[in-house]
This record gives sequence, structure tokens and C-alpha cells, in this order.
Amino acid sequence: MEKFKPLPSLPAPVKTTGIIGWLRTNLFSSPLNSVMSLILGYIVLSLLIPAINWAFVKADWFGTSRDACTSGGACWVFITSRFSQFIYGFYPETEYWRVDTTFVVLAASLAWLMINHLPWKKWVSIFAVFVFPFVAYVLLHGGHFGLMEVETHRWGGFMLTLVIAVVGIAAALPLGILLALGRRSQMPVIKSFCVVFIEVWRGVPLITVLFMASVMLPLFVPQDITFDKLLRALIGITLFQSAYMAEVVRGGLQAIPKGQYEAADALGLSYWRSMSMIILPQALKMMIPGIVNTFIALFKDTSLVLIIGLFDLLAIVQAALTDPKWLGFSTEGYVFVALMFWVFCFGMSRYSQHLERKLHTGHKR
Amino acid sequence: ATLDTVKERGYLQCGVSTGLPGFSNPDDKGNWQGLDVDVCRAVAAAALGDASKVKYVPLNAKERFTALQSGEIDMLSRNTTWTLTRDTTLGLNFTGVSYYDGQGFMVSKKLGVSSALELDGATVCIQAGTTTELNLADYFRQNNMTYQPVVFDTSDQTVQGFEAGRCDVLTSDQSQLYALRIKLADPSSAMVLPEVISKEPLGPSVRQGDDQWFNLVKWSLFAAVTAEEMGLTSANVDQMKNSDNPDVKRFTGAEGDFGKALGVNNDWAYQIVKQVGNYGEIFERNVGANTPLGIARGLNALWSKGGLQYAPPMR
Amino acid sequence: MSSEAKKPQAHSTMPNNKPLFWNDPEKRALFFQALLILAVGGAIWIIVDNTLANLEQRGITTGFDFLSKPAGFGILQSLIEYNEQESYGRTFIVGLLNTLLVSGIGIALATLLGFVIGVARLSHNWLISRLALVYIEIFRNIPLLLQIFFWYFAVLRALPNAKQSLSIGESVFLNIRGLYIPSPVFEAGSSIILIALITGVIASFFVSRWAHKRQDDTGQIFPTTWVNLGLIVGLPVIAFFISGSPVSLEYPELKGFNFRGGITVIPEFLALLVALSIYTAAFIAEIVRSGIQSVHHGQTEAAHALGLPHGRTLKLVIIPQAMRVIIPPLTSQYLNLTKNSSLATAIGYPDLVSVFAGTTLNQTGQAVEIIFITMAVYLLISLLISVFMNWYNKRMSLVER
Amino acid sequence: MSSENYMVQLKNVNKWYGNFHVLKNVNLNVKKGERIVICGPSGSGKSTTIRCINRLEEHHQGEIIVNGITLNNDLKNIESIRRDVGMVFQHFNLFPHLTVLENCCLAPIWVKKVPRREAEATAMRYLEKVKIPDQAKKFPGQLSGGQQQRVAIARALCMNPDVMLFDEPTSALDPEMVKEVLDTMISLAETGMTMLCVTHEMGFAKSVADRVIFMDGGQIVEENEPNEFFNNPQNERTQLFLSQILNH
Amino acid sequence: MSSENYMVQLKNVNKWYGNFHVLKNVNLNVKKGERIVICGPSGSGKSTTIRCINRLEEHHQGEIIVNGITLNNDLKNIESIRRDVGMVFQHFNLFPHLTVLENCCLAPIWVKKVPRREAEATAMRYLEKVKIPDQAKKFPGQLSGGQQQRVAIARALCMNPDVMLFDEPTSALDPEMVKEVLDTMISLAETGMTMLCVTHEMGFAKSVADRVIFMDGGQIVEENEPNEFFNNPQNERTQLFLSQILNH
Ligand SMILES: Nc1ncnc2c1ncn2[C@@H]1O[C@H](COP(=O)(O)OP(=O)(O)OP(=O)(O)O)[C@@H](O)[C@H]1O
Ligand SMILES: Nc1ncnc2c1ncn2[C@@H]1O[C@H](COP(=O)(O)OP(=O)(O)OP(=O)(O)O)[C@@H](O)[C@H]1O
Ligand SMILES: [Mg+2]
Ligand SMILES: [Mg+2]
Repeated sequence: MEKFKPLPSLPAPVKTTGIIGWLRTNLFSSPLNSVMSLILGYIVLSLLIPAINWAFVKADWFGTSRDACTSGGACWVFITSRFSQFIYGFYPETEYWRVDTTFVVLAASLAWLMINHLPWKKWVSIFAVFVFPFVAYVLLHGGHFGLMEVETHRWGGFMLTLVIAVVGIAAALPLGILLALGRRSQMPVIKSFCVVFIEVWRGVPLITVLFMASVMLPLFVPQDITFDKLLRALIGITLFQSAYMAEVVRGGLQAIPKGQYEAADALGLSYWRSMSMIILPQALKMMIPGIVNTFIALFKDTSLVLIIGLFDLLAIVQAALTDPKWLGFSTEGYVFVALMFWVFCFGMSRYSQHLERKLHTGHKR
Repeated sequence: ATLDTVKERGYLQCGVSTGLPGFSNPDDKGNWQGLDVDVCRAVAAAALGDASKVKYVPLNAKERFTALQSGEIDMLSRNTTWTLTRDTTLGLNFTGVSYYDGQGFMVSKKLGVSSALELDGATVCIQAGTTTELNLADYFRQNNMTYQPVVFDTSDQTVQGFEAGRCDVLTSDQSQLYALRIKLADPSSAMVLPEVISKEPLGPSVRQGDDQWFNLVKWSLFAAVTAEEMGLTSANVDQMKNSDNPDVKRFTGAEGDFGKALGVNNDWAYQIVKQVGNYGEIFERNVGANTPLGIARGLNALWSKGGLQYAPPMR
Repeated sequence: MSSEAKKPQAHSTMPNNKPLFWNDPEKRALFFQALLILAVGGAIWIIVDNTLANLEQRGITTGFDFLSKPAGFGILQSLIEYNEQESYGRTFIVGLLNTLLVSGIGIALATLLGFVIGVARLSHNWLISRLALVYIEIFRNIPLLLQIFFWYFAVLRALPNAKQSLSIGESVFLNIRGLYIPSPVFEAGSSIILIALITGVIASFFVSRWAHKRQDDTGQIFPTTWVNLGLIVGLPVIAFFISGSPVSLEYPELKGFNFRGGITVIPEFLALLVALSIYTAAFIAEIVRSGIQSVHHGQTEAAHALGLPHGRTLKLVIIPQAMRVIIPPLTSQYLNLTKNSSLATAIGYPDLVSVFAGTTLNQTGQAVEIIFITMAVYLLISLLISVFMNWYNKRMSLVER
Repeated sequence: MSSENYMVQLKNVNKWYGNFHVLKNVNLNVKKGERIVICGPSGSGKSTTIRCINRLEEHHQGEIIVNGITLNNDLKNIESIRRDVGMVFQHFNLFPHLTVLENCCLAPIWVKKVPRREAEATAMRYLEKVKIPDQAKKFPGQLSGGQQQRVAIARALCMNPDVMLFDEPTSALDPEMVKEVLDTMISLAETGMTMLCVTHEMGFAKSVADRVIFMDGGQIVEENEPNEFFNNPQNERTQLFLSQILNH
Repeated sequence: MSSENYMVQLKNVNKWYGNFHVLKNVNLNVKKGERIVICGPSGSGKSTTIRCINRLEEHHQGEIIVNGITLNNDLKNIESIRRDVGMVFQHFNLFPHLTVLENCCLAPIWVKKVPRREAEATAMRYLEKVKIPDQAKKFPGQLSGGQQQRVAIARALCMNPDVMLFDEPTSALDPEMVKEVLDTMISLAETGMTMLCVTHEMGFAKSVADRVIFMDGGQIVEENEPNEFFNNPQNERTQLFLSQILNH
């Protein structure tokens, strides 16, 4: 009887492995590919080198006035010297710690919820949902507990951007859930109301909504009722986002197998019980990527509030650009704003992609 | 009524421009300054006794009337031209003229143009929703010239468009032209053409239907002018208060009860002068010869000095 | 037993020991719905009532009469005849057409670019796929408004002024005032060109049908695309020369401050179009990529194993299957693009929001009416796009089942 | 026999899906403690029948009486019937975000308002009965199919139902796991629980069923005690079906 | 025998995935009309071998000659080889957006430039051969697995290939359906078609194969005619494998 002797594994021929193999398969697999690679490579390099030169090599970073910019590249002095204004707007300098605290607490509790295997998730989420909003309001707005009152028209910069985005998404979620449940309802009136509501908000541009909220709202309510301008922008944004959120929620609800509904019914759970204990907890988990994506869209859209005269990050940088002492640094200003937005959005979109993959594999089981 | 609302609320909501040097502009601390802003402060001083009790609502030209109509603001003090249409169909009342202006043109010196009549075929940068837009159309039509309007939302963008070379001409009220010119990287590269193509009486406005509030805003402005006529300034008003001049006595509230008639404290006019200053002070502080804008009093001088500023008698 | 028994109407024969009102789900549903109608109706009534009262009290004119009053202001770009004496109603049309123009072209460009980038993202060439990735990640993560500002102000700064225009053959000019191209002037006899064009289109339709039939009959594959292109472009060109060039071009010419004559594409339009297309294309690219990836790799292998070359595999096997996945999210991108075109107001492109909900609103002060009209129009456009895309989607998916 | 002694009673039940007549005059009486197996070809209406009994589906004509309560639109009735009737599905339908123990306690706590401690004790008792007490803290995703189905049975039992319905409880399982679930069901049957079970496991039917019901085309074609049913089917349709199933 | 008589020839073929050596010096000669069954444990390189033959995978060393044409980077060569070689996949890979008939006609029309009518006639002939002419107008999604696989076979046959490759054509099928596909393959073998078939269906191997090839670790361990192979395996590795497979 023969014995099976496996042949030795030979190393692969050089042309298929290592750097050469990589180059051959990834850049030069055919004549056409090679030409394209070369042309594109040239274009990329010829764009990238001057850009790096401008942004880093020849840039000036520190100083107090435009005289500090001598090297001919980017003048980041403009950014660094106004940095705190860009972040905090017109918030009083002595009170910056309140903003910092608020966002650190928010970030910490979100991180806590996102990282697996940390205990007390339930308590943290109860804190985040029910306690934190009040803490945040008291901290940011003040006027209570010996904190100085800082009215909302002094809020601005990146802080305002974050406030709008976070409040917008947090308020839109419950509304979106209701709308989505309504849209799946058997009752024709409720269903059609939700459908119309969702489609109308999704069909109109945000800036008309903002315009309406910012200058027309007082026309619709009795004369003696007044709202804060920021609050009105937030109401507009929330209604607008809730329509988008409703579609995300609907997707999540549809992903729950029918069997789950039936099992809950068969156990005798009532509609709201089975929704809140069985369906929504599962659906919310699947919705997180969608929620994050909505958040990114909202985050980017906050820049539109400049059209109604709120000083978010973009608006405040634009305002700074018209300062006669700093004329001519619009490129730096816009690059800075773009970078801030980009870092946040990119980070979040990566996170949502990561989640999506995780959920995907989780479901294959 | 608006006055009661303002008193109850404790501050005045005043609509101002989103940023026009000399008229309304936040400094780098976020404090608002300018001639229009001082009008707001004068009204606050009269109504509440404290000129700092104002919340400024920055508005662009497109939003301003809606904001006033809707009650979003109590008064609008935002270089707004007084016209018949606005007084009637928009539901506003103008309370007076805080600045007499006229529309003009600013061009780049490189263009080599010296008169507006040479502007046939020009591209014109302009702000949306202003009387300027209408005047411009009329002026070019009347002189058989064509033009292309490039319409921006805010004055900032208008200047940027002009500076970038998007248009040959920037048109606006002359006061604004001076203000905008100093926003240019090189203000001396642009010049303002001599033609004034329209009357632009700028003034604060309030909603129709509240005569008490209308009177207060109207007379706050008149008080500032009257103070200048009487030679009262923020520096000397305390001292003059004790003079025997019955006009001054009535003005400062030591005699008579004008305040009651207006629904405010009797020293309302005193507070305006004390905290904000007379019209001349306001003018010189914000746009006068010693400011970057360097505008001469011109039409805005007192009537007694060849200008148009004329306050009805306070009695 | 008869299976023909018809379904009874409602529960006529149900045993009815009547449940309590509150415990009957149907009655409960009725109650909730009535409640909702009351609440919504009440809310609407309160709002309308307040608004009317407020308008009345503040002496603001209401109604739609303003639409026929003369506008009195100029508009930079208009697809229809417009001058200052025209009515506000006309400004509405002008703004609407400008919105439709930029959204329509934007949708076409974004789709084209998006498909190219999406396919490039899947390229086997590492450099190409990485560049596509960089493109996607950069442009979709920066606010659109910022991008519009960038394209407008940064690019404006880079362009020369009118006197130093970049030009191609003294007929196409690019400067800060826009892109100037010659416009055709039709003279007598030019109708023959139009006829030739129509003939070309009709002919190409028949060529397609004939080619299809011939392939069915003989198996020969006919280069339909090229022939049709030739017909549609070639016929009018031939007609043009045969009839002795009855169309002349009007060239833009520098007169005074600006170029006159020809067609002007204003930079506001260009900037908005570029920003919208580039931004939306980043999203479309992702949609296209995931659509193509959703087609199982086995499909490609099977097609290859049958001997279909790469291009045919894409056209006959991959794309038709990917389209089903692509179309629904594509629709919402089209809607987004249309709505986003309202950001035009930030750079002074005279779109609906800028002209009508901007200047017109300001001159007339009739915010309620104007905002209502504007929102309704956007809603209508959105609905039309949705309806069209749903129809298209249905047609695509009909092929499958 | 007076109708009070029946646990489940279907009288002339008819049901339609749109215009499709799924249940045609179905009559069925189940005594307390009886164990019924329902079989029949696919689409014959077995699941529908079962699901009508705890009102997961609504019937349109006829009467269904469970434990003395007539099913109608009254939410109170539906609620109390669902308390009395436990159901086990083909695909288990466990709640994946809850542990096994939480799955079992959920309904007792929220529907029956039992204190948590007590509910957990009951749950553990039933988990022991289905032989997986050690898995109580795990999540359903971490269990094999057979274990999951046993959890589903325990979950239904925790409500102390008077009747248990099974809809093909073993058909989604790998062959090795079928036996452990059948064993559980057999031991359950031995406790005297009233059971209605849709299944094609003929071994199970033979060993525990008191009666086998054969459905086709939405109607009950034949019902008999198992021995008779398998060895001496009366109806030719039944014969055909049995020949297919037993050969398979 | 001179190499001209071989339909498929592999000479010292080597292939790597990255640094993993999948095919090691594979030599294989297949005569016209010969029927080869390839078997071996999972991951041994069976699929890879098959897929190299119609260049779905590229080989790195050695020579592959199909029907006299040497496989290389030349696109024309690859195209003509693919016309000569039909392939049937484990997961059918039918085009779900086309009807069964369109699936079958697609390649003849676009690759061979056959008139549609003719292509359809051929397709119908082959569909009859695989016994599903009545499904021609349906879409693949509406067919059972066994029917789908038979469509896949018909689709490959429509190109009139000289060689057919099968990569585990029955392993994704429910047991009832395996037989119908095997029957189809057997009747195809009877027409004298050259076939290379990766399969673990030993019954099929015994009844139709001319030769059975056993692969492990990327190399051909043993090849023999079926009787010898099953009853008297020469290599210890083969023995082990067979004992596992036959017990199963
Ligand atoms: N929601 C529904 N809408 C319309 N028809 C349905 C619905 N549910 C089931 N049917 C149809 O009703 C008939 C009976 O279905 P049922 O599920 O009761 O059959 P079954 O005997 O349980 O079959 P199986 O053994 O396949 O589970 C089937 O023809 C099915 O297609
Ligand atoms: N694209 C690939 N990249 C890297 N490794 C691969 C790739 N395809 C296959 N392999 C590896 O090559 C080896 C041989 O794969 P092949 O598919 O030929 O095995 P097989 O004998 O067909 O096995 P099975 O019976 O599981 O189909 C396996 O170890 C597999 O993991
Ligand atoms: Mg069933
Ligand atoms: Mg394989």
C-alpha cells in the first residue's frame, strides 16, 4: 500500500507575491491599467505636493495678528488666535467649563453605551435619556443654582452646531418611532396622517422650514406666546428630521421577523408592551447605523442655520472673515470648517459601517 | 400692547442688520454697535430706563419684514427705506428718519468710469429684497441702459462678490457704500460715483395698530434730535438738568408729564441722552468724520445747519 | 362541501355577546382615529385662526392678488422672456424654471459621475479604486453649503476678469462673469436642419428595431449605438451643408464691460451645478457600488463560463440585476438634490427660493402665501420624481417576475 | 357530553384569506387532558386552525370556545384566552435580546403580574423539566435548535396554560435534535396537559395521541384514534397521504 | 498516444493563492468522450483544477491545453476555449432576471451569434432533454432546486460544448432532487460527451465514470478506473477517505 506523501509547498513565483506581485495585480495588470495608473499617479502627486507644501511645510501656526504670517503658506494663525470663538461662539469666557463639562458627560455616556461588555448599561441609558437633558440645559443656559444665565443668542460656533445636531436627533427619535408605528398601523386615518406628515416634511427643503420656524412661527400662535429663536430652529429641525427618522425606524421594524410579533401576541402581551419590550429593543439595535447616518446628515445640515442668522461654526468663521484685521484668509477659514465637519462625519460614518458589518454577521448565525 | 410686553419681558427685541459697519455690527466680543443699534438702545432707555436691555436679532433683508410682522421683533432698526408700499401693504409704520440717504454706485477705480451713465451693460452686485433693487431697475430703464443683477443675501456676500470681480458695480445706499468699502482688502481701490439715483430715508419701523408703541419709538428718535438742537449731550445733561430753561426742564422730566403720556417714566428723554447721547453724538460716534467710514453730516445735519434733521417741538 | 361559499360581509354571523365599548378593538380604533381627526383639525383651525387674526391685526395684506402686480426688479438669469415690468407671477415661473434647470442637469450629471465613480470604486486597479474612495469620503462628509461656497468663491477668485478671458478659438470664453458660448441664429431655410434631425431620430428608432430583428433572424450583431449616433448627428450636419449653412453662429464679443451675444452660463449656475453634482455623485457612487456588489459573484462567473465577454456580462447580466437594488435609494438622492438646489440663495443663483421666496416675498411681504406656494411646489416636484422612479422601478422589476 | 367539559370547541368555523376559503366548516371538540395530533398536506389549513384557537388569526363564521370563553372581538376575552393557551412555533420565535430566563419570565411578570422572584422560580422549574436549567443565563442565539425549541416550550408552560398548541415544533430542526424535543413533548403529555399538535412525526402520534385528525383543503377529512388511523384509514385521501409519508 | 487526441491536458500545473500553494504539479489527460470523476476532501483543490480549465482561475506554471488550444493570457484564446467548455456550478448561478428560455439563449445569441429562433429551438431541445420544456417561460426563482440545476445543465449544453465541467452539481440540493439531476447527467454521459465532474456521489461515479481521480493537498494522489478505485484503493489516504465517505 502506498503512503500519501504530500509534495512540499513551494514558494509562489515572485511575480505573483510581494511588492512586485502586488504592483502587477493592482496597478499594472494590463496595458490599459498601466497607462491609467501612471497618469493618475502623476496627477495625484502634482496636486498633493503643493497642497502639503501650503498646508504644512510653509505654514505659520502661532501668533496674534496677521503679521505673524511670513512664510507664504497657510496662515493658521487666523484659526489658532480665534479658536475659542470658533468653538464657543460668544459664550462668556469664564463659563467655558460648562460647555466642556456638558459635552464630556455626553461623550462619556455615549461611549459607555457603545462599548461592549460595560456593566450598568440600563442605568447609563436612563441617565442619558431622562437626566442628562436637564443637566445639559441647566449647565448651558444657566440662570439656576447660582450659574450665570447665558442666553441662547450668545451660543455659537462648534458648540451650537453640536447642540443643534444632538438635540435634533434626540428629539426626532421618539417622534420618528411614533410616526413609524403610525405608518404601520391598521387604522386608515392614523396611517394616512402619518404618511402625509412624513412625505410632506421629506418633500420640502430644510431652508424653507428654517425660514418658517425663524420668522413666521409667531404668526401662527397667539400673540403673547414667544419662543426663543434657537428653540424655534430646533422645533423646525426636529419635525424635519423626525420624518427621516420615521423611515429609519420603519426599516428597523420591518427587519423584525413576523414570528416575534406573533410570539409576543401568543404570550398575551398587549400592543404597547410587546412594542416596548420585544420589538423596539431589537429594532433599535438594527436601526443604529441608520440613526447614525441620519445624524451625519443632520450634522451637516446644521450649517444651514446660518441662513437664518444663528452663528454656527460656519457662520462664525464667515463672520470672522469679514473682520477688517483678518481679510483675505477665507481659504484657511473654510478649510478649517471643512476639516472639523469632515473629521466628525467621517468618524461617525466609519462607526456606522462598522456596526452594519457587525450586525450583518450577527444575523447570519 | 407692545410696550407692556416689553416692560414685562424686561428687554427690547430689536431687529438689526447682520453686519454693516457703522450701522450694526457685532464686535469680536459679540457686542452690537452702530447707528441703527443706538436707535434700539435709545428706545430701550426710554421704555425701560436701561439702554443695555436690548436683544438684537440679526436679520437679512429678506427676513426683516416678516420678522416684524410676525412679532418676532418689537421694532426694526435696520437701514430700511421708508416707502409708501411698505407703510401700507406690509403692515408697518415708519416712525421717522434716522438717516437721510440716497442710492449710489461703487466701482473699482481700475474700471475708469466716472459717471453712472457710463455703466451700460454692467453687471451689478446688489442685496436681495431691497428698494435698491427696484431703484436700479428704474434708473437703467430710464436711461436706456441694460444691466445684469447679481443678487446676494447679505451685505458680506455682496462685497465679496464685488471684490472677487463678479460684478463691475456695487450699488447700495451711499452710507452703506462707505461702510462696505472699508471691508475691502484695499479700500482705496474702489470709488463711489457721484450720482445719487434715489431718495432713501432710512428709519426705524414698528407694526401697525399699536399707536402707543409707535409714539414711543417715534419720540425716542425725536428726543435725540431735540437734544442736539438744545445742546444737550451725554456729558452735560446732568449739569443742564438743573438749569432754569423750561424746555430743558420739560425735556429731562423735571417738569410736565410727557413720560406719562407716552406710558414711560418721566425721565425717559434724559435717559436717552444720558445713556446713548444726542443725535449728533450718535452720528459722529458711529459713522462720523473720525470713524473709518468718515461720512460728513450733509443732509443729516440739523435743519438749522442746512440739513434735514428736524424734530417737532416737544411740548 | 362547496368551496364556492363567498366570504361573508363583516361578522354578521359572529356570536355577539357584545363586548364593552373600550374592549372592542374596532371601536377603539374608531375612537382613536376620531381623536386624531379632532386634534389635527383643531390644531389646523387654531393655527389658521391665529394667523388670520394676527394678519388682520397687523394690517398685512392677504390673498394672491400680488401675483399679477408688476415686480420691478431684475433677474440675472431667465429661461423665458423677463423684464422688470413683468408681474410677480412671472418671477415665480422664472424662479421655478431656474430651479428645474439646475436640478435637471444636476441629476443627469450626478448620475453620470456617480456611476463612473461607483464602478471605479470596484476597479481592480488599486489606484483607481482608492481615488474613488477618497472622492467619496471627502465629498459626502463636508456640508453642501460649504462646498457651494467653495466652488463659488474659490473658483471665482481663480478665474480671470473679462478683459483677460480664457478663450477657445475666439468663440468660447471663460471668465469671472461666466462661460460664454456662441449661440445659433436660425435664418431662412434652417428648418431643413430641424427636419433632418427629426428624420435622424426616427430613422435611428427604426434602425434599432431592424437591428434587433436582424439579430433575431440571422444572429448578426449590429453596431446600433454608433450607427444611431451617426444618424442623429450626421443627418443634420449634412443637411446644414447641403442647404448652404443657413445657421450662423452669434459669437460673444467683448463690448464695454461684458461679453454680449452668444449664450452666457453664469458662474452662480456653474458653481451650484458643480457643487450639487459632485456632492450627490458621492452618494450615488456608494449606491451603485453596493448595488453591483449585491449581485452575486456567481453571476459573473456563470456569464464568463458561458463565454460572454466582460462588457456584455456587465450589460446583460450584472446591471439589470443591480438596477433593482440601485433605484430606490437613487430616487431619494434625486429628491435630495432637488431640495438642495434651494441653497442657491446662498450664492445668488436666482432659483425659486431666492427669487420668489426671497425678493418677491420681501417686496410684497406676503410671507404666508409665498412660503405656502414654495413648499407646495417643492412637494409637487418631489412627488413627480417619486412617481416617475416608482414607475421605472416597477418596469425594471417586472422583468424579474 | 355537555359542552362545559370541552377544553376547546370549534363549531362550524369558516375563514377566508381575501377570497380564498381556508377553513371550511371545521368542527372539533377537545376534552380536557386530550392529546390531538393534526396532520395533512401542506396548505391544508392546519396552522390556520391552530392559530385561530388563540386568535392569532380571526375567524369569520362559527364559534370557537376555549375553556368556556367564546372568542370574539372583546380584547378582555382575547387576553384571558391567551393566558390559558400556550403556543409553540415552528421557528421557536424566542426573543433574541433576552436571556433564556428572561424569555420565560417576561409574560408571567407583565401579563400575570407575578413577582419577579416567583416567576424566576417557576421558570427554573420548567427549564429543569425540559432539561436545560444550566442554560438559563444564556441568550437564545447561543443555543442549538433543539435547545431553543425546548426553551420555547418552557416559556409557554410558565404561563401555566390549560392547553398547549404546537405548530410543527420539530420541522425546522436537524434530525439529531428532533428526538430531544419529542421526548420533552412526550413527558409533557404524560402530565395530562391538553395538547393540540400539528406534526408529521408519526411515531409521536402513535405513542401519545388520543386522536389523530387529518385535514385537507381546509376541512377535516378524517379523525380517529391513532391505531385505527394508521392501520385502517377510511378515506382514500388519507390513505394516499399516509402512503407518501410513511415511504418517505 | 499523441497529444492531439486529448480533449483536455494539464501538464505540471501549479497555482498559488497568495503564498498558498493550491495546485502542485497537477498532470491530467482527458481523452475525447472520457468521463472523469474527481473527488477528495474539502479544500484539496478540486474546484480550482476544474476552474483552471476554463480559465475562471489563472494558473501560474505549467500548461493547460483544451481542444488543442493552449491557455494563456490571450483574450481570443480564452474566449474560444470558453465556447468549447460548458460549466455547471454548485449553486446553479442562473440569471434570475431572465426566463429559463432566455437563460438558455443568451450565450448562443450574443457569443455564437445564432439567430434567436434557432437558439430558441436548440434551447427547447435541450430543455426537453432535461425534462422541463414546460418551464421554459418561468423565471428561475419559481423553480425547485433540482429543476434549476437541470436548467443550468441545459444552458451549458446550448453552446454545444465539447467538454462539460461539473463542480459538485448536486451538493446544494435537497435529497429528493439529487436523483433527478443525476439522472440527467447519466443520460448526458450516455451521449458520449467528455465530462469532468467533481462529485461525492459514489453511485454516479461507479455507474458512469471511466476514471476516478482522487486529490488531496493540491495534488492528484490516485487515479484509477472506478471498480479498482473503490474496491482496491492503492493509497492509504484514499482508503481513509473512502471509508469516511461510504460510511456516511
Ligand atoms: N396571510 C395569508 N394570506 C393569504 N393566504 C394565506 C395566508 N396564510 C396562509 N395562507 C394560505 O392558506 C392556506 C392554508 O395555510 P396553512 O398555513 O394553514 O396551511 P398548513 O396546513 O399549515 O400548511 P403547512 O404544512 O405548509 O404549514 C395555504 O394555501 C396558504 O397559502
Ligand atoms: N480565492 C481564493 N483565495 C485564497 N484561497 C483560496 C481561494 N479559493 C480557494 N482557496 C483555497 O484553496 C484551497 C482549494 O480550494 P478548492 O475550492 O479548489 O477546494 P475543493 O477541493 O473544491 O474543496 P470543496 O470540496 O470544499 O469545494 C482551499 O484551501 C481554499 O481555502
Ligand atoms: Mg403550517
Ligand atoms: Mg469545491
